[in-house]
Amino acid sequence: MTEFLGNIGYNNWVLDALLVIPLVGALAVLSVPAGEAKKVALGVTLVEFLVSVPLWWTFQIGTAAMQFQHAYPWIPGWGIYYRVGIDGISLLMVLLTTLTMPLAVLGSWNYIKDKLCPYYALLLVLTTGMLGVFVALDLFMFYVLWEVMLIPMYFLIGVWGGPRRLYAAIKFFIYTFVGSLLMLVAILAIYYMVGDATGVYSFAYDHLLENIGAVGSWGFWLFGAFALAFAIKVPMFPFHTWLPDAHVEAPTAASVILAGILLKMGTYGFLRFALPFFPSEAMHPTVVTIVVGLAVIGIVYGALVAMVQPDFKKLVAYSSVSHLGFVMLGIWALTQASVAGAIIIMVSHGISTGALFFLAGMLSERRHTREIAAFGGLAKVVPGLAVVLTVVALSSIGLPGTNGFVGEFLVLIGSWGPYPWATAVAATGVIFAAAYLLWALQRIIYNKLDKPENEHLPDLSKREILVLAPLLACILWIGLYPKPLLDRIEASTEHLITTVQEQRASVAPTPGSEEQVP
Amino acid sequence: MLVFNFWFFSGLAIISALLCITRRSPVVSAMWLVVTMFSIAALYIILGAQFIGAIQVLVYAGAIMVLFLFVIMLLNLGRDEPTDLPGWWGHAITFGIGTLLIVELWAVTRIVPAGEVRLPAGTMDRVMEQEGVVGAISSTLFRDFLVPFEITSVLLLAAVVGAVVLAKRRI
Amino acid sequence: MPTSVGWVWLVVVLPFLGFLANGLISLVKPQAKSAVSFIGVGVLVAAFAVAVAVVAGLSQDQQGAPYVLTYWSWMTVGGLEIAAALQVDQLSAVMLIVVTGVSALIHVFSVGYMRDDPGYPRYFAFLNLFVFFMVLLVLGASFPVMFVGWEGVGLCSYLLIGFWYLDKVNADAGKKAFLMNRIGDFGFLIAMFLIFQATGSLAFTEVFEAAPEAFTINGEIITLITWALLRGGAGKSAQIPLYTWLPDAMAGPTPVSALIHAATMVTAGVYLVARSNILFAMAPVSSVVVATVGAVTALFAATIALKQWDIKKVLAYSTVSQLGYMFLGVGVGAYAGGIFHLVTHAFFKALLFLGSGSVIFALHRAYHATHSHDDAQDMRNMGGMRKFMPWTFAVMWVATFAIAGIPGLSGFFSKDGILAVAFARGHDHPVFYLLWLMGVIAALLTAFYMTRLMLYTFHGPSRTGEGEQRHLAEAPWVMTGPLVVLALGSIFAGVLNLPHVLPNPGWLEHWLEPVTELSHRYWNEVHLAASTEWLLMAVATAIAVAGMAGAVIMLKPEKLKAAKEAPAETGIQKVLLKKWYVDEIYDALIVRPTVWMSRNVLWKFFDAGVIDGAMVNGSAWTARAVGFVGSAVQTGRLAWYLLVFVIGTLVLLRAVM
Amino acid sequence: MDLLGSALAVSAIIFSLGVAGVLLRRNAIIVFMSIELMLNAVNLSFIALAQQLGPEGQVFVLFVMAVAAAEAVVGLAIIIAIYRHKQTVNLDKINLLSG
Repeated sequence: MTEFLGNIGYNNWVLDALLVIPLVGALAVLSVPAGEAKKVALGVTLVEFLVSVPLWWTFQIGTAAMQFQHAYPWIPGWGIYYRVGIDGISLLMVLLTTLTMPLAVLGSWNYIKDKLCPYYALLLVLTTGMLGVFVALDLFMFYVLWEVMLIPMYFLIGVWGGPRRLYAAIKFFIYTFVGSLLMLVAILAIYYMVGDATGVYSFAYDHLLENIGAVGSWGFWLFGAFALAFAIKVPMFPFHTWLPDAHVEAPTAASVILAGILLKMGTYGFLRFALPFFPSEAMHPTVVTIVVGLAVIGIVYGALVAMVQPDFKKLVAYSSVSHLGFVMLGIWALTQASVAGAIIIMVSHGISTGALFFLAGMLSERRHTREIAAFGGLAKVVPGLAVVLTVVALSSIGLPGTNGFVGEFLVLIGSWGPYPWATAVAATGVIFAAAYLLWALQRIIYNKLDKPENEHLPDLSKREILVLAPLLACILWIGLYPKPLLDRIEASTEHLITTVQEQRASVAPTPGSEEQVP
Repeated sequence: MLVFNFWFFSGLAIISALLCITRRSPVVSAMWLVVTMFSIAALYIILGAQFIGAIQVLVYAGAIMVLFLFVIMLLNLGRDEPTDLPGWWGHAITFGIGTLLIVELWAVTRIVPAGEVRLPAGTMDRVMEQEGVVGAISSTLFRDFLVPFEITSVLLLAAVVGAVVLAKRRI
Repeated sequence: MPTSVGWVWLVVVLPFLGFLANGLISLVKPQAKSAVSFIGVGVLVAAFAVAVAVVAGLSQDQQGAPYVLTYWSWMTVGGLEIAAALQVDQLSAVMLIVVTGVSALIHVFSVGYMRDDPGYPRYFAFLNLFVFFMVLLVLGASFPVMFVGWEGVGLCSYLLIGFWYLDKVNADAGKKAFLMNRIGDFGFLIAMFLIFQATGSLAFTEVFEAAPEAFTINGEIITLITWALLRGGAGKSAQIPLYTWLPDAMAGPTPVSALIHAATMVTAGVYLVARSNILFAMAPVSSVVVATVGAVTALFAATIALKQWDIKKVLAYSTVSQLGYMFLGVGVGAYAGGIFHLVTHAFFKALLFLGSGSVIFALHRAYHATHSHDDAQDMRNMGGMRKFMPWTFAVMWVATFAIAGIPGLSGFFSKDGILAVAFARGHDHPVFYLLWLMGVIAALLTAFYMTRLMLYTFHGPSRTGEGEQRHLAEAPWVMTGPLVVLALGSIFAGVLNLPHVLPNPGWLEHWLEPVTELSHRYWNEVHLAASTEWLLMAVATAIAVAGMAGAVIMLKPEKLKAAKEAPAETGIQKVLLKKWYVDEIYDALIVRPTVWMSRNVLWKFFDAGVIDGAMVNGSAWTARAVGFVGSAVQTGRLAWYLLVFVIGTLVLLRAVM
Repeated sequence: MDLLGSALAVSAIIFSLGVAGVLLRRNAIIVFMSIELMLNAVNLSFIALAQQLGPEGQVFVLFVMAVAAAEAVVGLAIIIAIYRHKQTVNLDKINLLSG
C-alpha cells in the first residue's frame, strides 16, 4: 500500500488534489441535470474522502514539521505563494472535513428540493474553502480562503434556509466579516513590518513566524485583531449570538458543516496563528484572565441558556458555545494534555454535534418543526432514531467511553495545573450538559406519546443509517481508543507549547520588569 | 501672425462656448458648439497638430454634432420651451464656482513639467519634418499603443450595440 | 499470575456481548423472548462462573499484590498515562463475586417478572449493559477506568429507571438520578485532577504507593481530595445531600431496584472509599465527615421510612439508611466492616426488593385481571398476603430478621461490626460515641419500619378487593428460586466476618488485608475488650427485638383502611410521608431558580436583549440610522449631485496644490 | 515662441465654461454638449503639451475622441430612451436616482 502510494507520488499531489477535486466537481455539478446533481456531488465528496484517507498512514508521526509541503508562485511580486502543508492538527481537521462532506451530501438528499445544482456546487466550493484554510501556509492564501468559505455558507443559509434565513445569513456574514477584516489588516501589518525589518516581503507562515519580533510593541494590537477574528468564529462568549440564528435557519447540511467544521477554524486559527505569533501577548496575565474567564463563562452560560431553549437546533447551537469554551480553556492552559484535549474536542464536537444536527434535521423532516414541545414518546414510534439520538446525546454530555469524555477529561486535567479555579467552574459544565441534553431527550423521545401527528412517523431509512453509522463509529472509536489521534497530534502540540514558551521567554521584557508594572 | 491667429481663435472659442451654454434653444446652442469645435480645430493646427485638427473637424464638427442635431430634431426640441435656466442665484453660484475653477486650473498650469522630461526645443518640429505629420503619430499609435487602440475599436463596437439596444423601441 | 486471573476480561466482555445481542434483537425482532432470556441469563451465569474461577485463582496466590492487566493505552499525553487496564485484587474479587452473583440471580428473577412486558429484549439489553459497567467499575485499575464504569452504571440506572418512558414521572426520575449522580461525579472529576497533580498518576497502584510521600497527613490537598471523592461517593450512594434521587428511582422495574438501587450500583460509593482507604486514612477530618454523613443519613432516612406507604419507597429509604451504615463503617476506618455490610446488605436487600417485587407482581396481575387501577405498590392495598404467597412470605421474614439485626443472621454481624468499631473509636474522640448512638437509634427504627412493612403486607386481613383476591397467587419458580438462594445468603453470609469473640473470626478482614493494610498505620488499632464486645452485641440484640416488638404492639394491621378510603395524614406524620419536604425544598431553592434565571435573565434578557439586541443588532441599527441621515443628501436630483461633485473636485484640486 | 502657457489658460477657461454649463442647464442635451466642451478643453491641453513632451499627447487625443464618440452615442441613446418614458429631457424631472 505505502509502496503503491509512493509510486504514484501520493504525498506530492494529495493536498493539491484535495483542493482541486471539489472545484472541478462543482463545475461538473453545475453542468448536469438537477436530478443528477446529488449523485455527482456524492461521488465527488466520496472521491475526496478516499483521496484523503491515506494521509492517515503516510503522515509521519513524531515530527512537528509541516508535511506534504510545497509552494507555487501566485503573485510572487508581493511575496504571495500558493503554499500548503499540514501538521498533526491540520491532519485531523482535514480528515474531519473530508469525512463530513459526503455525509452532508447524503443528509441533504431529500431535504433540499429546489435549485439542486447550485446547492451542491456551493457545498463543494465550501469544501475547497475549508480545506484550504486548514492547509494554507501562506497568510494571504489563508485569508483569501477564509473569506472564500464565507460566501458559499452565506448563500446556503440565505437561499435554502428557514423563514428568517436572510436575517441569519446577513448576521452571520457581517459578523464574521468584521472580524476577518481586522485580521486582514493585522496580516498586512505583519507583512510590512517583517518585510521592513528583514528586507524580504513574504506572506509565508514560516518566514513571518521566525521574524515576528519585528512587530515590537504593535504585538498587542495585532494579537487583538487576530484574536477577535478567531473569537467571533469560535464563537467565544459575548460574540456568539450569530451562531444560534445561523444554525436555526440553515439547512441541515449547512448546520452540520457550520458546527462541525467552520467553528473549528476559529480555534484552529488560535493554535496556528494567534498563539505562535504572539506568545507573550497571548500569555500576558490580563489577556489570560480575559480569555480563560470568557471561556469558562461560555461553558456555563452556554449550557444554562441551552437548557431553556424551546427549539432543538438552538439548544444544540448553545451547547456548541459551551463545548467550544472547553476548547479555548484547553488551548490557553497550554499543557500537553489540555491542548491535545482541545484538539480532540474539536474533532469530537464536529462528530457529535454534527450528528445531533443531522438528527434534528431528520426530526424536522418528519414533523416540519424543531420545537421540542412538539415531540414526545418518540422512542416507541422510532426506536432506531431514539437509540442513535441517545448515544449521540450521551457523547455530547461526555459520558466516559465516548469521544466527548476523552476531550473534556484531557482539557480539564491539563488545565487544572495552571488554572484550578477556572477548571473547577468549567467542570460544572458536565452537570449542566447532562441537564440540558437529558431534559431535551426526555421531552423528545420519552414522556407520553400524546400528539397524534407523532404516532406514525417512519423510523430511520437506510440512507439515514448510512449517514449516522460512520459518526457513531467515530464516537465509540475516539472514546475507547483515541491513541492514534493523540499520537498524530502529540508532536505538533509539544512543538506549539515549546514554541510559545520559548518565544515568550525571548520576546518578553526582562523578567521582573513585568511585575513592576502596577 | 501666428500669435494673432492663436488669440483670435482662442477668443472665438471662448465666446462661442459661452454662447453655447447660455442660449435657450438647444439648436442654437448646438450651432455655437460647432463654432467652438472649429475654433479648437484651428488652435490644434496652430499648435502644430495638423492631423488632429483635421480629425477634430471630421469627428466632432462632423459626426458628433450631426448626431446631436439629429437627436434634437428627433425629439422635436427645437421649438420654444420655458427656459431651463435657473434664477439669479443659480447664475451666481455657477459664476462663483466657474471663476474659482478657472483660478485653480490656472494655478495648475503653473506647474510646468520638469526639465528632464521635456524634449529639447524644436524636437517635435524635426520629427514631423522627418516622418511627416501623420507618421509621427502613427509610429507611436501602432507600436506603443497597439493594444489600447484595438481595445478602443471594441469599445466603439460595444457603444454601437449599446446605442441600438437602448434606443430601439423593442428588440 | 494464576492462569484463571488472566481470564478476567471475559467477565467484562460477556455481559457486553449480551448487551449487543439483546440490543440488536430489541431493534430488529422484539418478540424473540426465549432467545433474549437465554442470552441475557446465559452471559451472566457464564460471567459468574468465570468470576469464581478468577477469585479461586487469586485465593491460591500468596503474594497479596494486585494483578494489573493492561490491554491498551487509552489516553497518553505528555505526562498523563491512562491505560485501559483491569485490576484484580482482594477487594475487587469480593465485589466481583457479589456483583456477578446477585446479578445472575436477579436476571433469572427478571425472566419471570418481566415476561409480559413488550420491552423485554430492551430490558435485558440494559440489564446486561449495567452488569458490564458495574464489572468495569469494580475491576478498573485506575480512577478514570473506574469512572467509565461509574458513569456507565449511572447511565444504565437512568435508562432502567425510565424504562417505562411513556410515563413522565418515570422519565423524570431517571433524569433526576442521572443529574444527581453527575453532581457527585463533578466531585469525582475534581478529585482526579487533584490526585493527578499531586502524584502524577491516576492508576490505583501508583497513586496509593506514592500517597505517603505525596501528601501530608491532614494536609489541605488530601482533605480536598477526600472531600471531592466523598462528594462523588455521596452522589452515587445516595447520601445526604444527594440522596433524593434513590427513592424516585423506584419508578423502574422492581428487579432493577433490587440490582442497581440496592445491591450493586449504590454501593459504589462505599467501594470507592474502601478502595481509596489510604487517602481517607491520611485525612482524618474527612473520615469523620464520611462517618458523620453516613450516620446522619442512616438516621434521617430511617425516619422517613417509618411513614411511607409505598412498599418500594420503604425499602428505598431503608437502602439509603443502610448505605449510611456502610459510610459510617468506612468512615471510622472499618473498611472491611463496610465492605462486609455491603455484601450482606446485597443479599438481604436484594431479597427484600425481589420479594416485594413478587408481591407487586401478584397484585399487579390481579388488578390487571379485573381491570382495576389501584396502586399495586401501596401497602394499604395489601395485607394478609401470607395466605397467597407462602414462599415469599417466608423468605421476606428471613430478610427482615437479617436487616433488623437478629443474632445469627448476616445483618446482625455486619451491622454490629460497624457499630463496634464506631464505639471503639469513641476512645479517640467522643464524637464517635455520638455517631454510634445515632447508628443504634437508626437500628431501632430499622427494626420497627421493617416489621411494619411485614405486618401490613403479609399479616392481618386482606385489603385487596374481593374480586382481585381470586387472582392472587404465588409467583412462578423462576422468581421464587432466586429468592430462596438469596435467603440462604442472608442467613449464612454472616460467617464471612464473625466478631473476634467468636471462633474463626474476621475471615473477610483477613482476606482484605492486602488492600486495607496501606492505611493501617494511620489508624489507631481498635481495642475492644471481649466484655465490651459482648455488651455491645447484647445492646444490638435488645434494640432489634425492641424495635420489632414495638412495631407488633403499636401497629394494628386490622384497623388499616385501603388506600382509597384512608384519611389524609396530618402533623409530623405528613412531614414524614412527604420526606421532610426535601424534594420540594431542592426544587424551590435550586431547580426552579436555575431554570428561571437561565430562561428569563440569561437568555431572554442578557442573550437576546443585551448582547444580541443592544450590542449586535444595536450596531446594525446604528449603521442604518447613519445611513438614513446620510440618505437625506441623496436627493436624486442630478443637478445637486453635479454641484457636489464639482465642489468636491475643487476641494481636491486645492488639496493637491 | 511659446504658446503653451496661453493654450493651457484657454483650455482652463473652456473647461470652466463646460463645468458652468453642466451646473447651469437642466436640458440634458445641453448638459451633454457642455461635457463635450470639457473634453475638448482637455484635448487642447494635451495638444499643447505634446509640443514639449512628445507625440503621445496627440495619440491620447485620438483615444479621447474615440471615447467621446462612444459616450455621445450611448448617452444620446439613453436620452432618447428616457424621453420616450418621460416626455422630457429636463434633468430635474428625471429623478430615478432618488431613494
